[in-house]
This record gives sequence, structure tokens and C-alpha cells, in this order.
Amino acid sequence: MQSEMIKRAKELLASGEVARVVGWKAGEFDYDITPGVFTTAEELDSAFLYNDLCEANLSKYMIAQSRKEGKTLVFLKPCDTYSFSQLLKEHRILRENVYVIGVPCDGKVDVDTVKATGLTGICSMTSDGETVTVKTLYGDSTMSKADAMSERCINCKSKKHVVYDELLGEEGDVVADNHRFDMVEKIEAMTPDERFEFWRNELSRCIRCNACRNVCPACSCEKCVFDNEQSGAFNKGASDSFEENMFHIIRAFHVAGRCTDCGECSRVCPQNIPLHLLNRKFIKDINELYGEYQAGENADERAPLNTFTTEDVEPSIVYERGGKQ
Amino acid sequence: MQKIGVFVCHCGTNIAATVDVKAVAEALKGEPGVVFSTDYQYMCSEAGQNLIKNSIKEYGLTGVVVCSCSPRMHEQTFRKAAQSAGINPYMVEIANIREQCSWIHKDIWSATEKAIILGKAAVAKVQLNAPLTAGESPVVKRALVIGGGIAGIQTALDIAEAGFEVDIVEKQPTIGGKMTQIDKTFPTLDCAACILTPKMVDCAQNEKIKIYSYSEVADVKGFVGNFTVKIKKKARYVDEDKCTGCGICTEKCPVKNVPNEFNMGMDNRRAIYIPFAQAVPKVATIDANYCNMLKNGKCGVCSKFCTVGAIDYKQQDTIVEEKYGAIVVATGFNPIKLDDFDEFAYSQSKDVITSLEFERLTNAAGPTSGTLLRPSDGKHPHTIVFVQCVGSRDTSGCGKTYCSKICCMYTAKHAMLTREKYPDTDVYVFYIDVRTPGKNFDEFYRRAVEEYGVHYIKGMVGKVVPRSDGTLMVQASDLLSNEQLHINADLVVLAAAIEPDKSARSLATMLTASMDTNDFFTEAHPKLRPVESPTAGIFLSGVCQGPKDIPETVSQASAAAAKVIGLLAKDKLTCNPCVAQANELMCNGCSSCEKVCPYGAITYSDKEFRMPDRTTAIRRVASVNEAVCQGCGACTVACPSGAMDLKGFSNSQIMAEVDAICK
Amino acid sequence: MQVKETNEFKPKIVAFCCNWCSYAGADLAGTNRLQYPADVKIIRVPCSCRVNPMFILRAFQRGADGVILCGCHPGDCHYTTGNYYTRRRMTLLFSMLDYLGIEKERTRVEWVSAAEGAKFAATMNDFVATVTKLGENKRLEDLRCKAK
Amino acid sequence: MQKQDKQELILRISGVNARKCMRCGKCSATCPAYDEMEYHPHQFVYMVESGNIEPLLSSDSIYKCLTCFACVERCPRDVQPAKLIEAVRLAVIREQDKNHMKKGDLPELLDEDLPQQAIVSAFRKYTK
Repeated sequence: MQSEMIKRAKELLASGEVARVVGWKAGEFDYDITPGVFTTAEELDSAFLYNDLCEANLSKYMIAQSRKEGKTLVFLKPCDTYSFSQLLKEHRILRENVYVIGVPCDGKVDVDTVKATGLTGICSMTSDGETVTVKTLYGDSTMSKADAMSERCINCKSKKHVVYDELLGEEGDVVADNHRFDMVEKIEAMTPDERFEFWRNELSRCIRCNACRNVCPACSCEKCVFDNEQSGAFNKGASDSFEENMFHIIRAFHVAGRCTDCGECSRVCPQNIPLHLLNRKFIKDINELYGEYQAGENADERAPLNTFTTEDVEPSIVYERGGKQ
Repeated sequence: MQKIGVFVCHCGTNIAATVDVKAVAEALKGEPGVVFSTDYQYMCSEAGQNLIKNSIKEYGLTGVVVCSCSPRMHEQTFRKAAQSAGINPYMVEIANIREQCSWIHKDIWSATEKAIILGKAAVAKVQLNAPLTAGESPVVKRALVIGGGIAGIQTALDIAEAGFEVDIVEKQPTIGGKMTQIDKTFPTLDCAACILTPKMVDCAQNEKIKIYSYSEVADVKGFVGNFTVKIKKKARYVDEDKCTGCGICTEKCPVKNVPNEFNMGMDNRRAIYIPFAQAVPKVATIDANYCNMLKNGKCGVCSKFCTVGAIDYKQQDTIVEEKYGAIVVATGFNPIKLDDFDEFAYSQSKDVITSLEFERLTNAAGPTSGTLLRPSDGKHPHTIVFVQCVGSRDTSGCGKTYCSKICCMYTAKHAMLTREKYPDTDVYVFYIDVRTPGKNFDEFYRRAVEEYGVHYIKGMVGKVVPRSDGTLMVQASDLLSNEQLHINADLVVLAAAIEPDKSARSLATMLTASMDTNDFFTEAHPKLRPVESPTAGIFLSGVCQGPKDIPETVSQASAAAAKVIGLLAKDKLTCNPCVAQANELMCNGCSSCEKVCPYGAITYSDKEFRMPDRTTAIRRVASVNEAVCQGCGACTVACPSGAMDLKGFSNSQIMAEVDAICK
Repeated sequence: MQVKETNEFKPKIVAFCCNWCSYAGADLAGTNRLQYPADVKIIRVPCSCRVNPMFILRAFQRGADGVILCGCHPGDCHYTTGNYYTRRRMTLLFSMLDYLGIEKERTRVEWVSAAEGAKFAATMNDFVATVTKLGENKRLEDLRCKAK
Repeated sequence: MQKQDKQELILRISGVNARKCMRCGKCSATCPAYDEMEYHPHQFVYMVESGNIEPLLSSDSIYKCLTCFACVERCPRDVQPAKLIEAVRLAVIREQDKNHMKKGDLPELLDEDLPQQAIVSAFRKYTK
């Protein structure tokens, strides 16, 4: 797949159809793959990568890249196309300046998941699609790819591209029977005290590095309310539990109905806070209360918070349902 | 930093009795920005306003906080006072320490503490207030009257008299409303048709008035001075312009068994019909539920006989869109359904009738040509029992909690007229109270008792039982003689409560006008603004606002007309300056705000911006049409970046209030 | 002024009321002299849809023990649709607060028309009682803002 | 017991707010036992409201009420006169500190012509 992608990218660059290519390249460690911009065939040959470790969602970069001179080629995995489509809906990306090539994805390997199995001193990781080989300071070990994938890929919601100019590889389908809300349900079933304990334990680790915000395709505001001294929510670093809660509640609320559940927030969090569980709670509530809605799936459908029906449930429903007391 | 003056009102003892006003004034002196703080007996009085004006000048105040009654009462008063003293009227904030403090708390200590906090919140808000200038919007010089009863007719005539165009929308085929069904009017006993029909004709002939009969309001958009209304003209299958009202079609129509609603279903009409002889417009209407031609394509008799070719079986409902500056609601009433009152045997016996049915039985144009006959056997009734308060003043859930107001008088009228025309009848009226406030009303009622010998009995009827001999056994209590009565009556007349027309509820939603729990429209102020809805540009006429008799309805109709004329006489209206405003530097152009705006006030354009790195970028940004925005603030919450804010109720102002309250 | 010493817990309640229905309803409660605790302080907003979740969190941060939002009945909004958005936004927000283990009873939305003075007073009495029972807001507090 | 206490007791037992009465007399108009009674349903309500309880306690009227609840059903103000009468009856019984009917009295009262409902109703009425 990687060579096929490089070939198409070169052709498009050579024909002048696109001025640059957005894809993936190796980061500081070879398992730490990072987004990259390529403008020449040589750069593509030497650095462009596409393998089971290319986790990053490239759609958000198109906000800035689509405003540059000439067209930009971007490679998007199925779940990235949802983010891309949502950004198009919000007029954030200039569609005419982007050439989208959809690439297949059957789940990505995640270093944090591998680390969680107890491996330390990881030097490199490779995957052949079935087995993942991990080289560590203390020797090599192998595991099946499924064991090395993060939760978001195991519970993949769709292998179908919702937007593209051309497709490489085979098109997949929406995965209807994924179990992405299992953990949310588990938390919902807790008592309020347990839930409070759970989230305090998670959110108290937040160091406000803003990685979640920076990576999130829905968090693309020109100026974030937390950076705006006039907004009343201005806050650079949480100085107590309230501000830790505040940042994540407001962030989740601002992306509610817009979040495509790409899971990048949790992936980049250096403190391994399961931030996607906040977004998924909103998605689950929206699905249950206002009908199934997948952000980014449909360009014409109104975002659930920007519409209503006269028969909507009353907020008091919150008192009536919920977990143990 | 603002220089703020605080003015604490005693409102006589309304505030001062439970709030230590001096302590409030004293406590607020210490708040940031406050340079002057005082209390006074009546801030809204001329002397009080002068105190504010003089203090503004003397201390160079830039902001004013008045701790007084609700801003709904006197915000305008104090804004005007501030303006006349040279500061922007929107630099005034009210702390509501009467309705929301002194009147609801008994304990002086906690009321005073709360008043201080409310004052602090207002001070904190004023700190962040900015002068606002109101825009202007043009006024469409045309009014819409919804409902063509006596209320709508009078309002329309008065507006037209002043030279403005006015349209009447009436859902029935003719204007006239309930008054057309009434025989005589109390207390003068002049004939209703004689005084109403000339007004109906006036409407038809007045070139300023356009009547949309057999039509309904389908949609209302816009705001005061500039409403856009869609009117649905229901298909009547008759060309209104061609029809001469000759009536040949109604004579020839073979469908003869349609219950005649004009006579309360006590006789029949044809499938094509003109409701009554003096209908306006005098145009036939085909009842699609009964017409054979429309139901199964077999007939066409009316079309054959119509000499002018007015019948059009293919006619469709049409939507007309019109612009109006003001809308008057005159949707009127109906008697309630009596299904929940089995004890009076209304559904069991034809001889138990409502008062409106009685009107038709005594009317010369009614089913009996004005001779009072029992509906069951057409015989002359010798004993008639009138029952008052049927479903009125009823808190049990079967009826209405309010007094329907008109029943005492029309029952006295019915009783009196019966005794006059048929002196051989015994007439009983069962009453709980006889309510006759009104000019010559009590005299009228006393005449019924003293001159006409109507038996007024204090007490209620418990049950009415139809008997095999065709009479009705009325069991009632006489509370004054303390006995239970059993009367054999030939006819029982129930004074059913009246309720707002069913169409009013959906109309209120379209107009965003508020209603009370009984579905009567609420007025902007129960005493001082009785003919206006709280929604600007919507006016109320007649029973849609509360039970009324004809003289009251006509007075209110004219009052509503005067208010409309006052509005239409203006060329421009001052807009509310508390509107949304987009900060282009922060706007993402995502369209969330546009999607939630109920007025379509937000538009987008591409603009060039200088970026921090000295490059320029073109960005899509929102802008708000200030004349269209009504200031609800839905957009401010839809906007994730906080680029959208509301002037006068900004994020920072509201948060400053929150902070002051929670401190 | 003499400060009265009490040991009983007095909750701080912020009530956001829409200008057209609920604020008028609160005024009507006043006109009818219907009592409710002085712990309730009303902030007037043009429409319930003006209330940003940030305001609610801010209130809790600054020491509120309960926040209640009152608007026109759905269908009766002065701005036609505002309260429908409020209904969705607040349903989701309250659900999220509950998900985080924060007492859901501290937040409430109630529809109060301009004619429902009695309902306004009854609602406030009930809400104050509920929050008083819950006690001080501990789960969404900012210790720096606590005056002690 | 003081006059006022009696009034309060009756209002409390019955759960009735006698002040809601608007004196329409529909209760009396609908009462099937009206002619048997010395004090009629509307008078009951008024007498309880005005605290004039003594005559009620000693009147036979309270045993004439059939507890048919017609007055409750018909009352436009939801005053529930039958409940008041029931409460007065109870007050009498409590004062006498004895029941008018015991379980053992029942068998001999059983009669084929008598509807069972009447016995149940009577038992309910006279055992409280």
C-alpha cells in the first residue's frame, strides 16, 4: 500500500495537480509516527510511510493547508474522513483546494497499548498485519496485532470512507455491531460516588498540556475560549479540581454533536486520560435521546445541538435514569 | 472604571417595611466604582427621578443602579431619566428588590442581605455595561385582524377609519361571529342583527378593509412593524368574485341533511350553503364533507343552475402571503362541551339545551322562526328551568375555574323575554350568585324578577332526569327555604361556560404570544396595558383575552385599534439594541449560530484578515443584521469560540452577576 | 447591620430566568406575596437559550450550591424556538454532570410561564429543599473561591 | 374538647377544605337522602366551616347519609361534603369510644335481599 500511495502522490505532484502531499513520516522513534508535508518526489521516497503504526488523523491539517497556494493531497483513513467531512460541513476546509485519497485501514497498533502489557524499554515496533514484533532493550517479543491495537480500533465504527476523490485499496463497510459504548455503560452503572471517584482519579492527572485540544479536529476554533481573557473561562493551567473538570466538561460540550469519535484526544494524552469516554457519553446520549447520529456521516443533516423536535425529552430525564444510587 | 450611582427606593413601605433600605444604600457604597449611594421614598416619582438626574450631573455618574421594583415596571422610566441627564439609557440597571425580595420575604435580616446581594450584582453588571444605540426598522402600514366577530369587525373599522389598510381573516364563510347567532342584546334588548349587520356591510364596503373569509392564518414570521403572514384561503369551490349570492344553488342542492351549525345543529342546511341571509361576503360555500360531486363525482347540480358559472369543483386551498405592521387577535370563544355534565342530561334529552341554542329557538331566523317550541316534540313549553354556572367557577376539573361573566345577564334576558312573549310559562332560574356589575345591568335583572315574575332560586340543580311522559324532572335545592325542590320542566336551559376558541392555542404559538392556563391570551399588564400582548406588535381584542360581554368587547376592540393606529402612525420603530454581535477575529465561520437563529438574522461573508505573521488570510465570518435580530442569544451558546456575544447581556456581564451573587 | 449567626446550612441558589415568562412569573409570585427562601437569587436573561453551560459551571465554581434555569414552556418561547435548544443543551449537560458523579439534583430546568407565579414559588421552595438536603456543593467547588 | 379543636379534628380527619365552598348547594340538590336529614349537606359544610359542630354531633342526620358520594361527584369546587359527614360521624364514635357495629353482629344481619355492598359499607362506616 505504501508504495502505491507514493506512486500516486508522485504522479499528482508531477502533473501539477497538487502542490503538496500530507501524509505520515517517522518521528523521533520509529514507532512514533508523525504527520508530514511532502513537496517533492525525493521527500516522498525517503520519508513517506504508511503502515500499521500510522495512527494520526490528518484531517485537521487541511484547515490550514487548504488555504495555501495550490491543491493539497491528503491521505485519509476511513475514520479520518468523518472528521474531514464534519470540517467541510462547518466550512473550515476549502474543499476545492484538497485532493483526498482514501486509504484502507484495518486497525492501528498503539504503543501505549503495547506498553500496558508490561513491556518496557521499547526501541522499535513492526507489524506485518498479523503479528507485531516489539524490540526492547531487554529482548524481542511478539504479540498478535489485535492485542496491540488501541480500544478505538478494536471497536472501529466504520471502515467506509465518507468523502474522497479517489480510493486506494478496497472499500469497507460501517461496523454496526461495535462495542464502543461498553465502557460508558459501565461508568453509567456505577454509583455517583464511584463515578466521581473514577473521574477525579482520571482528570486529576491532567497537566493541561492542551494536546487533546490541539489534535482534536473539532477543536479548531480561531481562538479557544480558554485562551481568551475576555471569555470568562480563561485558564492556562488548572489550579484546582474545579478547573480540571471545567476544561474537560466545556471542551466535551463544545464538540458535542460535532465529535466524530476519532479518539485522537485519548491517543495523544500523555497522562493516558480516557478523554474519549466524555465525548462518547454525549454521543451515546444523543443517539439514545434524539436518534442515531454520526457526526461527519451526512453533509446535510443538522447537528443535534443545532436542531430540536417539539417532542424532545425534558432535562428531568436525567433524574429518572442513570446507574445505581 | 465607571462612576456608579446607587439609588435605593423605599416604594413607600412596599420595600422599606421588609428591607432596611438605608443599610442597602450604605452597603453598596463600598462596591467598586460606586461613588454615590442613597435611598428615597419613591424613586419613580418626579422628585425621585430628579434626584437621579441631579446626582448624575453632580457626581459625573457614568452608570446608574436603581434598587426598586421589577425592571418590567420601571426600567424604561429610569432609562429615560438617565438619558435626559445626558448618559446613555443602557447604562442603567435595576436590582429587583420588591417583587423578588421585599414582597416574598418576611424576615428583615435575610431580605436586606438579599437586597444587598442583588444590588451588588447590578453594580457588577453596570461596571461592564457599554452605551448602546438603538437602530431603527420601518413599519409596514397595514394591520391584520384575526377573527371576524364583533371584536374583529370593530377593530378593523376603527383602524380603517384612521386611514390604514386592514385585513380580516375569518375561518368561517362569513364574518359576524357569535353575535350573528344572538337574538337580542342585554340590557337594552335591541336586536343583535339590527346593530351588527350594518357593521358587517361597512366592512365589506370599506375600501381599506379586505376580508379573507373561510381562511386561516398558516404562518407568522417577523416582528413588530414587519410581520410576514401566510394566510390559507380554504377552497370553498365557489368563485367569490363571480358568485352573486342569489342562492339558487342552495335551493337546488340535493343534499339536504347537513346539520346547520348556524342554528346549532337544530335544523339542516344543504351541502352548498350561505350561512345566513345577511352573510358577508354573501357568497356560497360548498361543504366538501357532504357534497356528492366532491365526494364521488356524481351530481354537479349547483354548477348547472349557477347562472354566472361561479362553481369550481377543482378549486384548491391557496396560500396568500402578506406583510403587516401589527396583528390583532380577535379569535373569540365557544361554549364548552357538556360531556362531563351527565347530571343535566344534555346528551340524553333534546329538551335540555344550551343558552346559545335557546337564542336560536327564539330568533326569527332560527329553526322555529322565533316561536319557542320544544326541540323534541315542537310543543310549547310551560315550565322552563334555567341553570346558571354550568361549568363555570368549577375547580373540580370538569369545567372552568373562572366566571364566564356573561351568563347572569343573558339568562335574565332569556327569562324576561320568555315571560313577556309567553306569560303562561313558569320560569325558574337557579343561581349561585347573580352578578350584574355594568351600566343598567342590575336594574335589568331586578325587572326580570319584579316586573316579569321570573322565579329566581338561590341554589343549584343537582340532576335532571328525563321522564317517560316527556317532561324533565329537575331536582334542585333552594338554599334560602332550605328545601329540596322537584320541578317538572318542559325545557331546561344550561348556561354553559365559555372558553377560548380552540384555534387560539396554535395561533399563540405562531405569534409567540403568551397564554394563561385557560388558553386566554395574556395581556402585557393586567391593569395598564390590557389590550396588548407582551409580544410587541400583537394586540388583543374581545373574549380571546378573557370573558366579556358585547359592550366591553367593542370597547376593547376600539382600544386595540387605537393602539394599532398609534403604531402604524410611526414611520420607523426603534429597535432593541440588545442584539447579538459577532467578533470577526474569533469567528470560525462554522454556521452553528446561523442554524439556531430563529430570525435568519445571521449571514456570512469572506473577509480578508491580517494574520500575526503579517500574511493575510481570507476567512468566512458571521455578521448579524441588527434590525432583524431580536436578541434571544441562542447563537451565543451555539458558538464554541465565544465569538458571538449579546449586547446588554454579554457573557462577561452575566458572569459578573453570577460572581456577585455567589460571593 | 447586625450579622445573625446561624449554624444551619443556607444554600446559595442561582436562578436564571428568561425575561418573558419566568422572570414575569417570579414577579407574579412577588405580587401575590408567595414566599420562597431568600437563598434564591435571580439573574435575568432574555431567553433561557442565552444560558451558556459556562455560566452554570461558573456559578458552582464561585460557590453556588444549586443552579436552576427557568424558561417559557416549550412552544411558548417569546423567540419561538429558544427553549427547545435550551432543553437539548441542558439535558446533555446535566447528563454529563451526572456522568462525572456530580449530584444531578443540583441542576434543574423548569418551565414557568408569566401566569405561573404559584408554580415559580413552589418550584423554588422545592429546589431549595432539595439542595439543602444535599448540603454544600463539594464536588464542583473551587476552594479558592470559598470565603471562610 | 374545645369548639375550635373539634372543628380542626373534623377538618383533619376528612382532609376537606371547607373554605372552598361557594355555597351553590349542588350537594344538597343532588342528595338522595335530603328529605331524611335535619341538616343538609350544604349546611354541614357551612356549619363545619363556621365551627358550629355541636348540633351536628347530636343530629341524626349523620346516620342518614348513604355515603353515595353524589355530592362529592357533583361539587364544582371539589369540597367533598360526604367526607365531612363521615368525619363528623367518626368524631361522634371516637367521643363515645365505642363502635356501633362489631364483627360478631354481621352474620345475623346477612340477608339475601340486602346488597353485600351495603353491609360492607355499613361495616366500614360503623367500625371506625
